[in-house]
Amino acid sequence: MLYSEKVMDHFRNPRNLGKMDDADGIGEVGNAKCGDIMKMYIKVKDGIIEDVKFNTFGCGSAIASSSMATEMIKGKSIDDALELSNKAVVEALDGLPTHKIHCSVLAEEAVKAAVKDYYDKNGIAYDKEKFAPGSCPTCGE
Amino acid sequence: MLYSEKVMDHFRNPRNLGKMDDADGIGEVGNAKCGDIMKMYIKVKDGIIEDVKFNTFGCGSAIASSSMATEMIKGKSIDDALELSNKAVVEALDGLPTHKIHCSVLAEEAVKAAVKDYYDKNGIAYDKEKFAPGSCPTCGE
Amino acid sequence: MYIYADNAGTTKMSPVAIDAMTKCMNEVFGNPSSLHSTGQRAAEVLQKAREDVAEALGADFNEIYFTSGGSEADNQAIRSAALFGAKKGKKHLISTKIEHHAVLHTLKKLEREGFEVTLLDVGADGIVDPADVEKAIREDTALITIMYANNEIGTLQPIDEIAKICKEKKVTFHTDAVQAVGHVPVNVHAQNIDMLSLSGHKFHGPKGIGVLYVRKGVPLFNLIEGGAQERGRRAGTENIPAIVGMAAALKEAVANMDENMVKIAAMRDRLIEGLSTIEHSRLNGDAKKRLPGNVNFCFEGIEGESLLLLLDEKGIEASSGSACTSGSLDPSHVLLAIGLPHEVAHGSLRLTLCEENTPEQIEYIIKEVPGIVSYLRDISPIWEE
Amino acid sequence: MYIYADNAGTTKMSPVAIDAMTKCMNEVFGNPSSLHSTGQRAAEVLQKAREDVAEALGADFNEIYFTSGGSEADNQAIRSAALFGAKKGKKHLISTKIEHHAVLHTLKKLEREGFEVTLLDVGADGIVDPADVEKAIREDTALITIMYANNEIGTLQPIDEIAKICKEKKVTFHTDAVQAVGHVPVNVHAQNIDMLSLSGHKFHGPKGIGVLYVRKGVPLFNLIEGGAQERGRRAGTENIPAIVGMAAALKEAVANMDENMVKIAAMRDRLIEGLSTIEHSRLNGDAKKRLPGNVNFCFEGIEGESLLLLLDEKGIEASSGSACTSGSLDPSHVLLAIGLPHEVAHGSLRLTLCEENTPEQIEYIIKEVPGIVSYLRDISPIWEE
Ligand SMILES: Cc1ncc(COP(=O)(O)O)c(C=O)c1O
Ligand SMILES: Cc1ncc(COP(=O)(O)O)c(C=O)c1O
Ligand code: FES
Ligand code: FES
Repeated sequence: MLYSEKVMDHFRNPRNLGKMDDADGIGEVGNAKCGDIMKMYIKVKDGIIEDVKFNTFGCGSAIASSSMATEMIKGKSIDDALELSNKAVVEALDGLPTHKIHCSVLAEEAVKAAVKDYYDKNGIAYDKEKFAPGSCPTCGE
Repeated sequence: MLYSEKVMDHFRNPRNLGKMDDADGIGEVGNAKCGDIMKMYIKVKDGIIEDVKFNTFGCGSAIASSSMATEMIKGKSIDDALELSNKAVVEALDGLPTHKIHCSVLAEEAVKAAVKDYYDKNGIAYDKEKFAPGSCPTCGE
Repeated sequence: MYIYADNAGTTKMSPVAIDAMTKCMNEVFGNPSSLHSTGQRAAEVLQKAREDVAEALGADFNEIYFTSGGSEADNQAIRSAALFGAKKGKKHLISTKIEHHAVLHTLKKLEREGFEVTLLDVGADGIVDPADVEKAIREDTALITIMYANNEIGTLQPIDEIAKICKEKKVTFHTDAVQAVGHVPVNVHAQNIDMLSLSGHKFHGPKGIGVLYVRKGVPLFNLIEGGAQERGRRAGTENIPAIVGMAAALKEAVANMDENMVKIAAMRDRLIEGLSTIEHSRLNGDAKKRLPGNVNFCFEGIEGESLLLLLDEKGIEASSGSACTSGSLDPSHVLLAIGLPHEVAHGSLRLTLCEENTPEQIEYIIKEVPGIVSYLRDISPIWEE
Repeated sequence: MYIYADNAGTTKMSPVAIDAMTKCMNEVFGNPSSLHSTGQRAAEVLQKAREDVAEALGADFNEIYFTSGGSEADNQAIRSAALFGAKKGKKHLISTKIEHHAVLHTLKKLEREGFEVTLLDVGADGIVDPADVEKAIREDTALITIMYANNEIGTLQPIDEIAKICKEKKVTFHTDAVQAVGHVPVNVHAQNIDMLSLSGHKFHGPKGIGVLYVRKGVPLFNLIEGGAQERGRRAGTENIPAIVGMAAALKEAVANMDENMVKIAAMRDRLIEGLSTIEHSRLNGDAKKRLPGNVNFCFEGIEGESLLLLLDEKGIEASSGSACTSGSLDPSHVLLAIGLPHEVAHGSLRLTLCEENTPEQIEYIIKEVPGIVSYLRDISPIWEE
């Protein structure tokens, strides 16, 4: 198989799928031209990500990566969420084909974008470094 | 099959094979470097080729061509023998593969060489034109 | 239900082809260049297959060169014509934007080697205009290579008209007919085709075997040097079992073509009708001038791969873009060439049918696709009704 | 009695290989580039075969490129190394006079394209001297390509020593191991081989399939452009059944190699002994440093083809020179290279054995050959006792 069982499981049964009307932060990354867009919603309380939802336009691994990423940050502190690397997502998914690594990068970026949006909305200062757009190893964007 | 039934028959059971001790004319053509040598012996009486023998070092079609050529000139007049073309030999053999046509050329030349030798030995004048060495279509020699 | 609808990707070998090939592997193992009986038996079988293939194409047997497949045939044909053109100072090549990569990448490489390449546009219907071909021809045009039928959207190109133009203008004409042979009528002599490529596995024959037809008098350059096989133009011990298997499959395909075309086209048209009811969908490529088995749709707001994976879960095997580029992230160059925006081109679905498919399968596909499309639109952040 | 003794020409497929291949044709017809289950099943099977082949060669699986055979692999390896050499201003290539035409003709073509080629002599034993290789290396040497085992006279070349020299001098080393793989031990990593060609049909596998091994880090240029198969280095839908058949045959050959080598070499040595009793005969190539199955003799005063045809009548299938040049009139370049005069070189007989041959067959050959040789000498005008 192209994808691991884990990937297929998250693709078939995405966790935390959907929109969120009262989100504290919303992040959208990727672009339709590339064929992948992820939109992530977070609900934050006392520095903890209480709830998270996502919508994804993209390939199987893009959907699985966003699903996995939401699982990995749900219930975690914002600081922990910011530590989430694409590598961790790939590992949690039992690997991704080389040309699909960019999907995990997108997932990492979607999380950061949602947090950034939460910070911006709440006037919280943050270290810009931490939000430097990770570049896609595949398309360099 | 590479060769026609006729070729295989003449290869397996060459007609007029052997040497001739009291030949009136002997012709040898080809060269060992090329991989084909034919030696033809004729016995002539009253302008008629009464008997003919050959020895050949060469491939299957060389042996078959010489065998067929001897059959075609045996009992014929010398003039008829000089008319024997490589094409006639090829036809009589039901064809030869393209790259084996040179074997039939050798057979034609062997006949001519034997006749020439007979003329020379008997001081008979002849038209040199008729004995111009036919060139091998394969190696140009 | 299990439905294989990726026959443009590859086909299942027909029992006739498998039998011919297995028999050959067991009984005709000789090297046809060998003089002994086993070798000569192989040579006979090879010659028979060559004659069968020639007959199926309307060619002479000595115009048939066996290759390892469609890609090699394309490479050899194009390189060869370019090289012989260059010898006469002709370094201009004409093709289209919708060719297979075996053609496009070969042209790209020749471009880097100093050739000039004109890639013609096609219309929104996926068909090249013969008038554009004619206009593109220059004094120094060495070759025109235009595919017979497109592998993604199935459109049939106006080969007869293009070939006639080439003949008049004395430009060598090659056609990649990998998707056409065995599916629609092809007659190289009647159609004035100078060179043609085909591949065994596209018409229920074996993989790893193909043909380059080269009209008598058109010079041919070797891509693979070595032994004197294929009249000195393609080295390598002849793959007799595959050649025999391909010849058997081709013979069968041509014998059943009329019947199959009608049957398959009827399924195709029903499938097009059924999928057209999905909103914001569009059929790619001309509805009529297309291969009998080709259906290619775009569904806005979704991405092809996830659609394929979900269809696969339902037992429907299809493709998106061509199989050999499925490793890539770029949307299909063919869909871009017919004018689709990138984001729409990502959402393509190719269903390619053969005579083994059934009307029941078609109805099943029509029933399943809408739900999956709508689920994917639901979870898509860019889709708003 | 029927004896097939032309195993260097081609081999009969083993039942194991035929089964693997037939099973694959029936069950694994998918295109491994396709995303659906049928395609992914094919991708798995392909990967497994790649790993099996890699293991048999002592390589990593991602160093294995499947090609259409030995000729293509040779062409690609040599062209590739030449091209990458030229980019760095290195346009000198080294090889030997006894290579297969797939190598020699590729080199000849490169010569016409501006490369300089040094073809090393071999000794009267048919073996190249590593010291000559070392001496021939220049600053601008891009590639050394020397065959592992010769296809006509079976001589094994000092590959380990040559590869070591290449490694020290940092010159890419390719070996055409078409006749060696499956017959004698080969380990590409341990032996420092940068590139290696092999062909499936020489070890009871299928025809039309081969391998180019390329060590990690050695750049590879495409001979056939198109789809992204074989990590983008060899286009064309993968020939899975043949790949699987080849992998099965190779595995089998390697597993039985020790046993087969002893058994076959014993028959070889008995055959050499028996034929040596014929007057004015000579064994071509070193008596010991040769493939276990190769016997090659010259008989003065006779021509090879007629000998073969008469042997065939007796049920003995052999060859003279290599199969693929049997259409030609020139005597073997290999026999000329070991110093035979033209007229002697014409009288060669190659008997190549495999594990299917039996001692009884060997005795039969030994019994039949002398009579045929003496008949042909009798009818030869150039033979005088
Ligand atoms: C030494 C050698 N190299 C290359 C080849 C070519 O292999 P193939 O015929 O599979 O292309 C052969 C056999 O024909 C060979 O013996
Ligand atoms: C139009 C077209 N040309 C060329 C090819 C290449 O054929 P093959 O994969 O047999 O080399 C294909 C199929 O893959 C094709 O669809
Ligand atoms: S984000 Fe889609 S390819 Fe890089
Ligand atoms: S005479 Fe022998 S090749 Fe011409």
